[in-house]
Amino acid sequence: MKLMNKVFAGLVATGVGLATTAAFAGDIRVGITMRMVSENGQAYGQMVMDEIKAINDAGGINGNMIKATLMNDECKSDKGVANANKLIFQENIHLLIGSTCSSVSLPIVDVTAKAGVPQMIPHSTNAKITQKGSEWVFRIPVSGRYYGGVNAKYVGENIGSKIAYICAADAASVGDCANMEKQMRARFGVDPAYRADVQEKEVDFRSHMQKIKSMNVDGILVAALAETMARALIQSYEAGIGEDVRRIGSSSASNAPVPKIAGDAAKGVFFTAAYAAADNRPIAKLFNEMTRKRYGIHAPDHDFSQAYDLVRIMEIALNNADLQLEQWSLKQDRTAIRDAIASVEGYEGLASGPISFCAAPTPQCRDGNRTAVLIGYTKGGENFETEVLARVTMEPDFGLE
Amino acid sequence: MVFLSRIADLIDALASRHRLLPWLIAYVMLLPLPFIMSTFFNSYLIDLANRACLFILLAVGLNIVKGFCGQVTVGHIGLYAIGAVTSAVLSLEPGGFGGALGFGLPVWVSIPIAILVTAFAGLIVGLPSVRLEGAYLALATLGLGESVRIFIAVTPALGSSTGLMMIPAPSIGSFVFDSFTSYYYLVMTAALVGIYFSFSILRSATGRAFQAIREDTIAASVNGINVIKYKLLAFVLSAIYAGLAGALFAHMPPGYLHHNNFTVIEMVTLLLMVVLGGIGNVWGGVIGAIVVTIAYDQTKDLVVYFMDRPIVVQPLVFGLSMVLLVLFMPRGIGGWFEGVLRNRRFIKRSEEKLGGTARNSQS
Amino acid sequence: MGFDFNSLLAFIIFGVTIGVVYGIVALGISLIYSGLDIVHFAHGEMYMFGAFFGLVLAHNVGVPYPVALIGAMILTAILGMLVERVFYRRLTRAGGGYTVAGMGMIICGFGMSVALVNAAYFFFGAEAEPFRANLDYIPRLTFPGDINVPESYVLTAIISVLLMAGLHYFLRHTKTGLAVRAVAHNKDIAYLMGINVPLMISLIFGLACGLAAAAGVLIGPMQSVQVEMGYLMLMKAFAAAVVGGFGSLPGAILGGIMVGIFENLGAAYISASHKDIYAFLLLILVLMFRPSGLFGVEAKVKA
Amino acid sequence: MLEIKGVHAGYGNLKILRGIDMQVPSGGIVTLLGGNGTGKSTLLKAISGLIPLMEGEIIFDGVSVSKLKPHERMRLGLVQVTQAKEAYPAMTVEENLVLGAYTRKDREATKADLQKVYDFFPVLRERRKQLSGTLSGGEVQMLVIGRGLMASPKMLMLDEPSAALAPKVVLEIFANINRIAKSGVTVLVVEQNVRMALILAQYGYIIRDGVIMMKGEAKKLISDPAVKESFLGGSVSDTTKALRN
Amino acid sequence: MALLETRNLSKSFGGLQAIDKVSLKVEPNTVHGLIGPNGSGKSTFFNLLTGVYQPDEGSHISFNGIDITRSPAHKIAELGLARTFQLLRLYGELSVLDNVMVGYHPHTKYGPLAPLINGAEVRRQDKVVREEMEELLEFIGLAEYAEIPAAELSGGQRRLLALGRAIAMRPKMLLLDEPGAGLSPVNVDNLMSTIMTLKKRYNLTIIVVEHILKVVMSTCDTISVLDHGQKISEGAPEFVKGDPAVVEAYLGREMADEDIRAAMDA
Repeated sequence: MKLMNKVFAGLVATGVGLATTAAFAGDIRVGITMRMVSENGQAYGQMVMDEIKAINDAGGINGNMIKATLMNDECKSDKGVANANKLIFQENIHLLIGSTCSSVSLPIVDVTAKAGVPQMIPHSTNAKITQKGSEWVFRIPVSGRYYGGVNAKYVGENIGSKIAYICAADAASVGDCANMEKQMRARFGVDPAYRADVQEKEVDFRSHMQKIKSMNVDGILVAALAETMARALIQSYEAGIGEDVRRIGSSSASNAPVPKIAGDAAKGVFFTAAYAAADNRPIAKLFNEMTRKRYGIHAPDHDFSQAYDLVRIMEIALNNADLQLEQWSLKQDRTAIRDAIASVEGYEGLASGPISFCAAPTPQCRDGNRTAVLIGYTKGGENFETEVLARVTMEPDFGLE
Repeated sequence: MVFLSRIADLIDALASRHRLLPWLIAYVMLLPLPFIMSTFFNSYLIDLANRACLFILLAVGLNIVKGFCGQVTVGHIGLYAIGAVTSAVLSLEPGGFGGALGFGLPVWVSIPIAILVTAFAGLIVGLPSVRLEGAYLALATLGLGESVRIFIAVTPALGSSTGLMMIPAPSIGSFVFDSFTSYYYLVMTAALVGIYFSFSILRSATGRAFQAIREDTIAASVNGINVIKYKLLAFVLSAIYAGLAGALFAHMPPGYLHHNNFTVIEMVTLLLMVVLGGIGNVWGGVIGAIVVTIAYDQTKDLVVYFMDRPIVVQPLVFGLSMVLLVLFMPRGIGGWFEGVLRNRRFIKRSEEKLGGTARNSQS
Repeated sequence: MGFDFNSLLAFIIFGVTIGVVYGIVALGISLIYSGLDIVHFAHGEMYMFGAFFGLVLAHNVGVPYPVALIGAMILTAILGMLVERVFYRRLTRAGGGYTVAGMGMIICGFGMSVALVNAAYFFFGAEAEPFRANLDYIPRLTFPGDINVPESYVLTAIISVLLMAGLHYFLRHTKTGLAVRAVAHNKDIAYLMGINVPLMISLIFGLACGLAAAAGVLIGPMQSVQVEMGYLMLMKAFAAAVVGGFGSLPGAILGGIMVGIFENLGAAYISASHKDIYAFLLLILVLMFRPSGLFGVEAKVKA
Repeated sequence: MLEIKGVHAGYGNLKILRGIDMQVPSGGIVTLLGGNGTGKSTLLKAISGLIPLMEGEIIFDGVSVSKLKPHERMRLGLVQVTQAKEAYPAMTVEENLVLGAYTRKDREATKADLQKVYDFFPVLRERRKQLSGTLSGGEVQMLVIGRGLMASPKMLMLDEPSAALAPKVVLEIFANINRIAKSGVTVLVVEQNVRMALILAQYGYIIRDGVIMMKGEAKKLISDPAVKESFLGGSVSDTTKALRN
Repeated sequence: MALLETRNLSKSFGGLQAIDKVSLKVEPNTVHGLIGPNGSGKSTFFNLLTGVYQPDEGSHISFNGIDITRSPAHKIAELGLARTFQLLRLYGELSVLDNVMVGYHPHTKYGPLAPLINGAEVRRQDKVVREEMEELLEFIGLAEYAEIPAAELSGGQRRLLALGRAIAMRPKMLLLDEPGAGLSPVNVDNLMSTIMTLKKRYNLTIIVVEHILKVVMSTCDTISVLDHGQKISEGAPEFVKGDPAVVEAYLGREMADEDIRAAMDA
């Protein structure tokens, strides 16, 4: 009893103590908040930290070290906002990286806009993030509004227009579904042959598959997070829907768990993403090799490539920015970094196409990556293989009303 | 111990002047907190204090139904969600940015309506308590709370997976409560008033009726307490607290709500606060809320490497501490606190009686 | 959507096949409740651990699927007994005897659930893992109306029936089973009968956790195995246990099947995105209007 | 057979027994008398081990059993028959009886004992497939006694066998207890029915407020006016006399 | 007019007829004894009177001229029918003072939400009640334990507190369920004198269930005897004492000790 009291008193004391650690001058402080509970989430976080360490080891940015602080937001908006506040007001960061979940990035956009801190989005595709009109937000991944268009175009031209939709209730998939539906209607004038809104972590799709089976559709769009999508794919075969009906994935199909869990059911699935491991460019091959070795994964998905690109763009911007890095210059430095990121143009990294930003706080300027790759699985399982079907660059204001 | 006693004596002395005096002094003492924090530490701590205040409201409210009245409810977070979402939806602009429902009411109107709606929801959550108790009640309320969350999660009008965003902050004239400091005055006042009312209830016939129901339902009914009425009242009162906390959470900048802020994990956190503070003890809930909020904040970047895998240990520690608390400190910090005060009162009374002719009791 | 009997039949069959799994988990919850008066809020985690034990045995050790099933049941049973011995027993003894449910037990159960999930992160990681089992020796059923029931579901149904029959035989026709029932009804008298009550309590807990593990291993090949899989199953199993009558063992299975059918029909004919709510809805309706459950005999509802 | 030395016991902080000394000699019947809430059930629980001792010692058959668990004490032959309402209502009569022999490993002898119990209480044989919840009060009392016998006890402790039974049935039950004692089992009967118990037993103890108030040979106790004086839960005629004195 | 009257009061649990058509009248300002062997239905009878159990069809209970057959327990309590429990059922965690203040609850003049709306009035009234209750505690001799949780009292003190809690309800009628159980003879005498004083002081009508016949015989004006749920005798103590039906219920056939012994040996 007494002991417990002491323990808690100690906890409180340490809390206050930690809170007083003052930020010191001379470092470029970067705060990262992401979902650290999944294995991939941890790997991205690890990679961002590793890449920053590599920059530091190579002498830093103009001689200044980058001090990165990583926090877990568990993909929960209240925790993400608390992280952002803590990083901004306690750690006095110059730049915020986060978050991996759209539902966390959305509120953080308002936080950074108000506090005047540049924010780089590593992996959130929800189109609304950049539509809020914040001067401070920069999206590295491809916005969901582009994906829908690319998917619709390819599907309508190559597969057919009678498509069944299975849409899970997570933020990204809902957007993917809606965008695809909108584009199919706009381009080909068709409505979904069947549409099922299922729960975010649905496990049983058999009744939907049974219905779809009797409809003779041309293709099935499964928009869901990786594990959920994998289950749906397996169950579509179990229900007896033949291979001639194409399975279309949402952008999460790029994540490794899909082929790993779905196994043979992943074969023939195609989807749009921002990076293909089957990319033949030397830089891509090097990157594949690097992630394979460092993080023990079979092939990096687009989350990895986007995180990598993010660090590179950050490096370019920081190098270009005129930073004072004194206690008094925080506000000025943040603005300088923002402007430096906004002036990055035509960055050719791992991503599908060049990434460019501009100064206006509009989606056209801040959705820097507009090139989606159409990727198909040729083999499922742990050692999955992919092929690049096409590469499409969209107009900046595509998908905006 | 002696120190505690001194403070208690001091408070008694103040209260004998005027009963609101200690509260006013507490309020005045809390007023400069944001300035102290932002001057000597950093302004993030104000944000932390704001969240702690919301949790104080929640914990104190939960204590009414759980601590005073002894009804095992696991659906409190659902009420919090109802309060938050109702107020948000009412105050959002119609056809606004998020694609959610909106009525464009002023915040000062939407908050009271949200509290009323939550109170009504509390009545519904409380209904099973008329027939059920213990584990059955826990299951029923858990079901209701989770249903609320899932319902929000799948209904686009209530935000569904994208969440409700750009919820306006409260404002008076041109002054907007959108900074940490201004919001602090809002939530701190709410929390302090909440604590005060919680004490008012506890120290009235209503509070005694609640506790009698907790201790022995049958004896309570035979003592003339309308058990059903008071049980429902406890649920409604705690729902009012939850509704207020929820509404204040919704309008707190950046004004964003997502259904995963209301999961069972949050409910468990709330339980931990109440247990740590001591069930049935008002200050216990307050202490629990503060301690857990700070501990949670300070341990969130604690990572341990296990088999070359970075592991966020906080949830594990948190779960274990909950189990250990129940096992080894079931009355929590507040229980210990209460014991000290009670001894003090007993000693005081005995001293007064010393030499008196109190008839000795039997056996 | 048009209505036809074939698809209705299909939905019912799907409901039954998933429902039996709910039923097995509910069976364990019911067993613990009737035996120890504990509502075990960490039972979903036992199910999850069971699935992972099975996965490790089948993939990493390489034993055949049925062996993995039995192995996982034994390992999880041991884990369950450990948890009961180290934690729950302390709490129950403090209340005098083995029966003090109430708040402490519920909070302890939740805390245990959180702790176990996060302990599982340490060992198994957060990623979903596929559970591949060679089930070629199981027939694949095809019902009229072109309804396929894959091997894994057939196997689940068979094993569930076997487990239930086994449990029934154990409880009704063996001396130890008799002792378990005696302990479930009244610990003090069981003590006076010379029954080693603490041992029996461990046995009850072990049995219940073993059943949960069986459900985990069975559901592995149908879905993937993931650390967070326990919570939702727990909710469904609670619903099943309550619908069937808390503490009633055949009721648990029937309740599971009812929940399975109910939520499948709801998903098919009302709205698929509200699927999880249907189970809760059933749970709440049953609790409000018939707290003793649809098949239950006795429920601990106040007079 | 059973020796209780200075036993203090209770629940939690509440001490109910305050120094009990008692002997039950081998063979024969001893009765423990007391009203509601005097501590006699607590004493029984302490003897059978359901509650721990705070102080004192219990020696059974020459062995100190103070630290043993209830099931271990039972294996030594110290068997308590619970109150009639504590049969297992959801089990059949035969299952109840088999449960009584739970600790025994000798199957053949157990089976023989089952028949013996049925011979002893023929009504139980008639109802062996019935759930015990459907039996009448007297039958349940026979069932729990039979269940106690199934353990092949050296000593049998009975907790209020006359409770809530019609006078005629009580007589029958007591006659059976007498027969059991004659077959060589030591019997301790805890009772509120003073007169009947003192007629049945050879020796009596009277407990009040957690201490033994009075003890002595049953024949002497039954005619002792002090018993009638002090024992206020007696029969009407006893009390009437007490009032007239 | 009788203060309390039951007609054909019945209650069965499953197949067991716990109370079987009991009709009873209790006159004001009397002490009415209720006796009977263990399990004869005395406690069930109290539970029916106070609304803890609902009686079966055809039963009728009226109190002070008001039909309370189906009234909920709290309504009955508000009408002025208070009781104690055999197992006391004190509010263990609450202080002694709070226990009696809960007893006062039916007479609380402010509504349940008043603490939120009109705190001053609540405090003013509570102060009055508290003083009154402290006086009561003083009277039953528990004043110095006022702040102690009820669970920490000794057995005898708890019995007094249970009594105090019932008295705090300002009842017209008090039902005492085995008030003397577990007390030593001296304490029983004390308790009875306390009860009689209370009766005079608060002008009470009392029904007492008691095992200790001495208590019943010496204090009651009328005694009713229950056996197997039926009323088998009623009247003045002297009459009941001599009623053969009562003797039968308690003793079985009038048999000599020797005959019983012979029957046991058979």
